[in-house]
Amino acid sequence: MNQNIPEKWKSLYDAVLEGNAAAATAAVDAAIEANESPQTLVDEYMIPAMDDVGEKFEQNEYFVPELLISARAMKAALTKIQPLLTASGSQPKGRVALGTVKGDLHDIGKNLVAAMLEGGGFEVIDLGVDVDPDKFIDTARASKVDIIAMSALLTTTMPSMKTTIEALKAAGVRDGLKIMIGGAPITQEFADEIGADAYGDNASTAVSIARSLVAS
Amino acid sequence: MNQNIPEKWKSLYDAVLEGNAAAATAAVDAAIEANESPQTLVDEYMIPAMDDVGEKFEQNEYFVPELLISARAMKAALTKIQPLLTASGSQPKGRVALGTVKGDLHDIGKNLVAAMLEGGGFEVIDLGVDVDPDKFIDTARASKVDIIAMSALLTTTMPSMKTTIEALKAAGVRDGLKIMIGGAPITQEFADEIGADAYGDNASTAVSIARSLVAS
Amino acid sequence: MPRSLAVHSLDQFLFGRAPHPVRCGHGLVIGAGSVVPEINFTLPTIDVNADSWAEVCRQYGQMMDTVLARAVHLSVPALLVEFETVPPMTHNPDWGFEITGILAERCLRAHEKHGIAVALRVTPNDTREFNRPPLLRRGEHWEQMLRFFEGAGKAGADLLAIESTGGKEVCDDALVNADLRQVVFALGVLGARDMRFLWEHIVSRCRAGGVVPSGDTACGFANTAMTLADKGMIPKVFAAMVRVISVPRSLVAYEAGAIGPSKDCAYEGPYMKAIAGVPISMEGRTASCAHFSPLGNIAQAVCDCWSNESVANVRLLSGYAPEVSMEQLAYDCRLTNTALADSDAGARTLRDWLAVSDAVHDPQAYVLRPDVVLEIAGDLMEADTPYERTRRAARKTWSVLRDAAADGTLRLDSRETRWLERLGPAADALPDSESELFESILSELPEGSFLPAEYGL
Amino acid sequence: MPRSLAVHSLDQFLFGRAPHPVRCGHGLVIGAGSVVPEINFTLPTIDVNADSWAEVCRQYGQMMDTVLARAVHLSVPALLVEFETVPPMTHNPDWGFEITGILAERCLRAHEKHGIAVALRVTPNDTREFNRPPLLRRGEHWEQMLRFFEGAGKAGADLLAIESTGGKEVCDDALVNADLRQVVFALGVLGARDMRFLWEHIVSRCRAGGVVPSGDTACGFANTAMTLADKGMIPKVFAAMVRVISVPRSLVAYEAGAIGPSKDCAYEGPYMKAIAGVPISMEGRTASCAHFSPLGNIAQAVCDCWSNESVANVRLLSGYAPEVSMEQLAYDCRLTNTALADSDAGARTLRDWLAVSDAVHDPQAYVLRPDVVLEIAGDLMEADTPYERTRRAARKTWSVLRDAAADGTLRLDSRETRWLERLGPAADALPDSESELFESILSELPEGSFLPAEYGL
Ligand SMILES: [Zn+2]
Ligand SMILES: [Zn+2]
Ligand SMILES: [Zn+2]
Repeated sequence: MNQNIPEKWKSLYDAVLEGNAAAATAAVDAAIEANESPQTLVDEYMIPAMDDVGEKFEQNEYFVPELLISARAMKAALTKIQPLLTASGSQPKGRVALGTVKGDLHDIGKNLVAAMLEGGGFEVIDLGVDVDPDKFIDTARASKVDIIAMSALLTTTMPSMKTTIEALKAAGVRDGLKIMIGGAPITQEFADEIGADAYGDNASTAVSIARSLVAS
Repeated sequence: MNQNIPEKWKSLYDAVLEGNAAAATAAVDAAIEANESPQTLVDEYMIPAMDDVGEKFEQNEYFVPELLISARAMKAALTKIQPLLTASGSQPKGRVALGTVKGDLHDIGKNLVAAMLEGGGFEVIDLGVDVDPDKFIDTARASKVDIIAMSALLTTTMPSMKTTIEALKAAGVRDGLKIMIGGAPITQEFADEIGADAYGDNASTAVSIARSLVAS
Repeated sequence: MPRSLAVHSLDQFLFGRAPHPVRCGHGLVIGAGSVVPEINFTLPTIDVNADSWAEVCRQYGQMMDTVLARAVHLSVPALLVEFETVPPMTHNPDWGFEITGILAERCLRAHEKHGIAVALRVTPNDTREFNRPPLLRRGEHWEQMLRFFEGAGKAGADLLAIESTGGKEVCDDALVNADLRQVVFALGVLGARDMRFLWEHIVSRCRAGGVVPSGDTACGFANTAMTLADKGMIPKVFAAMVRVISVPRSLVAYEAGAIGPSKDCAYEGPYMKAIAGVPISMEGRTASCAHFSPLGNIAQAVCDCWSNESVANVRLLSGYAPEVSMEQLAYDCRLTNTALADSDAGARTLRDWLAVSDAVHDPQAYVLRPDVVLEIAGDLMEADTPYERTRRAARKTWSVLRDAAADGTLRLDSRETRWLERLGPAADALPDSESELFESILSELPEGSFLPAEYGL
Repeated sequence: MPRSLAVHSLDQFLFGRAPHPVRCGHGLVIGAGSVVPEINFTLPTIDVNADSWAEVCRQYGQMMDTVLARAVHLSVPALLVEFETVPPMTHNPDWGFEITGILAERCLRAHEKHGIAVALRVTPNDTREFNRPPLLRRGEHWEQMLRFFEGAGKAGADLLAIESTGGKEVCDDALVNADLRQVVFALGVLGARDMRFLWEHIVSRCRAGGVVPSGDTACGFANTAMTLADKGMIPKVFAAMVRVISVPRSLVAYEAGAIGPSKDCAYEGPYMKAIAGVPISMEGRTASCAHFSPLGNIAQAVCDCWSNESVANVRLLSGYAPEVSMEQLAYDCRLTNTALADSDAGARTLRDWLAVSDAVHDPQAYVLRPDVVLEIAGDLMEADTPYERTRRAARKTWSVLRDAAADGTLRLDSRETRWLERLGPAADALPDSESELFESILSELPEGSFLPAEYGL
C-alpha cells in the first residue's frame, strides 16, 4: 500500500480506491477549482490509487469486479482531466492498440487488459476480436501507437500473432512500436520465438509490462 | 509371408527363420559346395527370412528374443559368406555407424537397432554409449560410412544430436552420409528441426528406413 | 413438461447408469451399466489453411491411430471419440467432413479388427459469434453451420454436439463484473431462447441424417466463470451460482429432442441427468491437461462418459499427449466399472467418496453433490419457463450455499463470505417476469450489445 | 534377519498406512494414515551446461513455484517433492546443490506461509555406469557421488534416494533375450551385492548429514522390462517374473538402513512394505505422462506416496505439465484419503477395486495384487540370502502365474502362454548356489561384460 498520499486531495485517491466514480469526479472538480495541477492529480493520487487496487488484487483481497469499479472511477475522473492535460501539453502514459488475433473470438482477457491499461493511465484503442493484420497496420499508421497488444486463446490462432508481426515488419511500422502478447497457450518462449517484445501471463501484470515497454 | 522361396536352398531360409544358427551355416556350406552364388543365397533366402521374421514381430507372433535368435543365425551364415562376397566384388547393403549420444547411457534401443541392421544385411559399427561428436566424425572419416544412427533417451541429451550434426557439417563429412535418429523423446518434428535425414520410432522399422536411405 | 425428475431417488443416481441410455456407432451403448471413456484431442500449434491441410490431416490420423492402439492395448471395451472442429472447419464444412472421414474410417477398422465398441461424436463450432453482435438465425456463418449439421452423418459422424454461445455477448462482461442480473438475463433469457431455435434445427437435421443429436454445454458461460474463479478473478460462490443458473438453458436442448450424452465440459450435466434422464459426459482430474478445476473427483460421481476435455498433440516423455489421456481415462473407467460390477451399494460408496472428497473445498463442487443436485433440480423444476427456473436456480443455489457455509459442510474464506452476502440480495431482486428483466437490461446495456431480434425478442 | 513379514495380514495391508512411518522435512509424516502426493518434474529439451545454467535454474524455480501454488490452491495438506538430477548435476555436485537450494527454499517458504507439510527428496544419478564396464567402488564418478551424498543435506535435501544400476550391464542384454538365468544373476547376485556396498555408504552419509536415507528402485531392470513388454518386445509373463526377481535386490537397501519411502518407480514397493514395513511411493495412471504401464490402478492399492514419476516442463492448454500432474495427484489422494477417513473397511474396499480392476489384464499387475504380494513375499523370505530369495522369487512367481492363468483370474493370449510354458523349466534349472551360477555365467558372457571385483566377486 502507498503510505504517503498527501492529505490535500486524498479524497480523490480514496474515491478511486473504493470505485466511487461520482466522488472521484467531484474531487477532481474541487481540485481543479482550487487550481491544482491536473498532472499532479493523475500522478500523485489517481495512479497510486489504481496501483493499490492492483496490489489488493494481487494480495487476494479484491476480485476483478472490484478492480473494474475502480477502473471506471479512474476513467470518469480522467475524462474530466484529459482536456486540461492536453491543453497543458502533457501526454498520456502511452497509446495501446489491442485486439484478439485473426480467427480468434476470445474477448474476456483482452477486455480485462484494456480496462487495466486504461486504469493505469494509458489510452487504449480496442480493435476487437478476429483482427486482421491489416487492421493492426492501419491503426499503427493512423494513430501514434506506442504498443500493440495481441491476444490468442487457441493453438490454431497462435500463428496469427507471428503473421501479424511479420506483416507489421513488411509494412515498415514494426520498429516504431512495442509488441506485447498474451493468452492461455502463450509462453515466454513463444513470445521470444516470434519476436514479440513482451509476454504477460495475466491481465493484472499488463500495466507494469506496458509501462516498462514505453520506458525502454 | 514370402510365399515364393525357391525349394533349392529353402533349408537356409527355414534355418534363419527358426533361428537355428548351426543349420544355417550347414546350409550355407552345402550351397557353396554346390557352387551356388553367395549373392543369391543372401538375396533370395537369408534376407527374405529376416524380412519374414520382422513381419512375424509386427504381427505380434514373435517377440524380440525370437527375432534376435534369427538375427544371430543370419549373422553366423553371413560370417561364412562375407569373404566370398568380398572376393566376388559385391558390397554389403551399407555400413552404419551407430551410438547413443554424448551424456546418454541408454543401451537397449541402440543395441536392438544394431542387431536388426545386421540381420538386415548391413555392416554395423557400434560406437557404444556416451559418444562424443568427434568419435562420429573420426569413424565417418576412417571407414566409408553410409549412415550414422544416433539414439537419445533424455530431453537433456537430445540437444547432443544437434551438436553432433553440426560438428559433422563443420568437419565437412555431413554431405557424404545419411543420418537417422531415434529414442523415446524424439519426434519427426525434432528430426526435421535438427536436419536429420530420417527418424524411426522403433527398432523394427530401422531396417526399412536404412534401406530407403542408402537407396536414395 | 414433467415436473418430476427422471432420477427418482439418490440411490438410483449413479455413474454409468442413466434412465435413458443412448445407442450409437459401432456397438456402443452409453449409460447402460458402465462408464465409457470419451477421448478428445486437438492440433498442436499450427495455422489451419490450404497450405497446411495435408499436415492437419496427418495429425488427426496419427492422433486417432495412437489413441485407438492404446485403447486396444488396455482392453478398453467401449470408447467414445470426440472430434471438436476448429473454426476454419466449420466455415468450410468440407474440411470438417474430411477429418470426420479420417477418424470414422479408423474407428470402423478398430471395431472390426479388435471388437472395440466405438462411436464418433462430432462437434462443429458455433461460428455465429464471428459477427459482433452475433447474427444467430441468418447470414453466412449460420448457413455453413446448417450445412455442417446436414452433412455430418454422411461424413461419418455418429453423434452431433455443439457448444452454443447465444447470449455470450452479454454474459462475458457480466461475468467479470460479477453482475448476477445480467448473467441471469444472458442465460435464462437469451441463452434459453437461442437454444430452442438452434436445437430444433439440429434435431431435425440429425433425425434426417441418422445421427444422434447428443447435447450442448454452457461451457462459454459457466466454465468461463470457473476459469476466472480459478485464477482468483471472480468469487467462487458467484461461479457456483452461474453453474446452476446455466441449467435451465442447457436443459432446452433435451426438451428440443437431444438425447445425450451431454457434452463433456457441461458440468451442469448431473442436473440434465437428474431432470431429463439423459446419459452425461463429464470431465475432471483427467481433464487438467485442458483446464484446472475444483471438480476433479466430484465430476465423476454420476458420469456416464468420462472425458479428458481436449489435449493438444504434443510429445510427452511416454508418448503423445492424446495417448497419455487415453491411458488415464481407461484406468479411471476400470475403477468405476469395477465398483459397478461389485454391487449397487459399492458404486454408491465410490460415488459418495468422489463427491465428499471435493464438495467441502469449493462451492462449485458443492453444487454438484448428488444429493444437492436432486434438491436444487427439484426446486427449479417447480417452475415452467426457462426464465422462472433460472430465477429459482439463482435463489435456491444461494440459500443452499449459505446453509452449507453456515453448518461447515462448505468452507469459504472471508473474501468469499463477503461476496456470498452480497449475492443474496441480488438474487432476491430478480424481477418476476422475463419481460420486466428484458426492459430494464435494455436500458442499462450499451446500444448494440446484442440484437433482440436474433432471440425473437 | 526376520523371516516373518512386517505386514501380518491382508487386512492391515492398506494405502496410506505403513508399519514404520517416516517423519521428514517440514512437518511431513509418510505412512501414518494418509496418502501423500509426490510430485516430480524435469527440464524440457535443453542442454545443461555453463551457458544454459541460468535458464536451468529459472526453469526449476518456475516449476517449483507453479507446483506449490497449485498444491496450496487445492488445499493439499502434505506434499513430497522429488528432485531427480540429470547426470551433469551429479558429475558436478555443486550444480545439483544449487538446484536443491532453489527448491528447498521455496518449500520452506510455502510451509511457513501456507502451513503445507512438505519435504524435498533428492535423487542423484548413479553415474558409475559412465564407465563401461562400470566401476562401482572407485574412480571419479564414485567420488563425486560420495560428495553428493555428503553434501545434499546441507544443500537442503530432506531425503536421499537413488536409482542404482549395479548389474544393469548384464541385465540389459538378458532382458531383450528373455534370458531368465542371466536376469537372476544380474539382480540376485550382482545387483544385491552392489546394493549392500552402495547403501551402507549412503546410510552412513545420511545419518551424518541428518538426511533420511529413503530408498532405491529396480527401475533400470524391471521397468525396462515393463516398457519393453508394453511395446510388445518381450513377454509380459517374463516382465512380471523380472519384477518379483528384483525384490530381494531392492530389499537390501532397507536391510542396510534405508527407511523409506521407496522410490516412486519401484513397483516392487508393495513387497518392500510387506517385508520391511517401510512406507512406499508408487506411480500409476498419473505417471502415464512419463511412461505407459499395465499398473495404472493397482499401483495405488497399498501406496503411501502417490507420484507422477516425472514430467517435462512443457506447456499444455491449462498450464505447465508439472502443474497438471500436481492437480491430478491432489485429486487422487483426496479419494484414497476420503476412503481412509471413512473406515478401514472402506479403504480395503477401494484397495481391492483398484487391484481387481487391473490384475486380470496383465501378469505384471497380477503379481502386485496385495494377497499375491503377501503370498510370494512369505515364500521368498523363507530363504536367507539374496540369491536364494531371488531363485525362490522366480520359481514361486512362475507357479503363481501358471495357477492364475489356469483358473482364469489372469488372462493371457497364446503368445504369452507359449512363453509361460518355456519359463517354468528355466526357473527350475536355476542352480542351487550363487557360486555355481557365477561360474557358469562367467563362461557364457563375453569377456569384460562386467568386472567381478567391483562386486567383491
Ligand atoms: Zn467446452
Ligand atoms: Zn525410475
Ligand atoms: Zn523418478
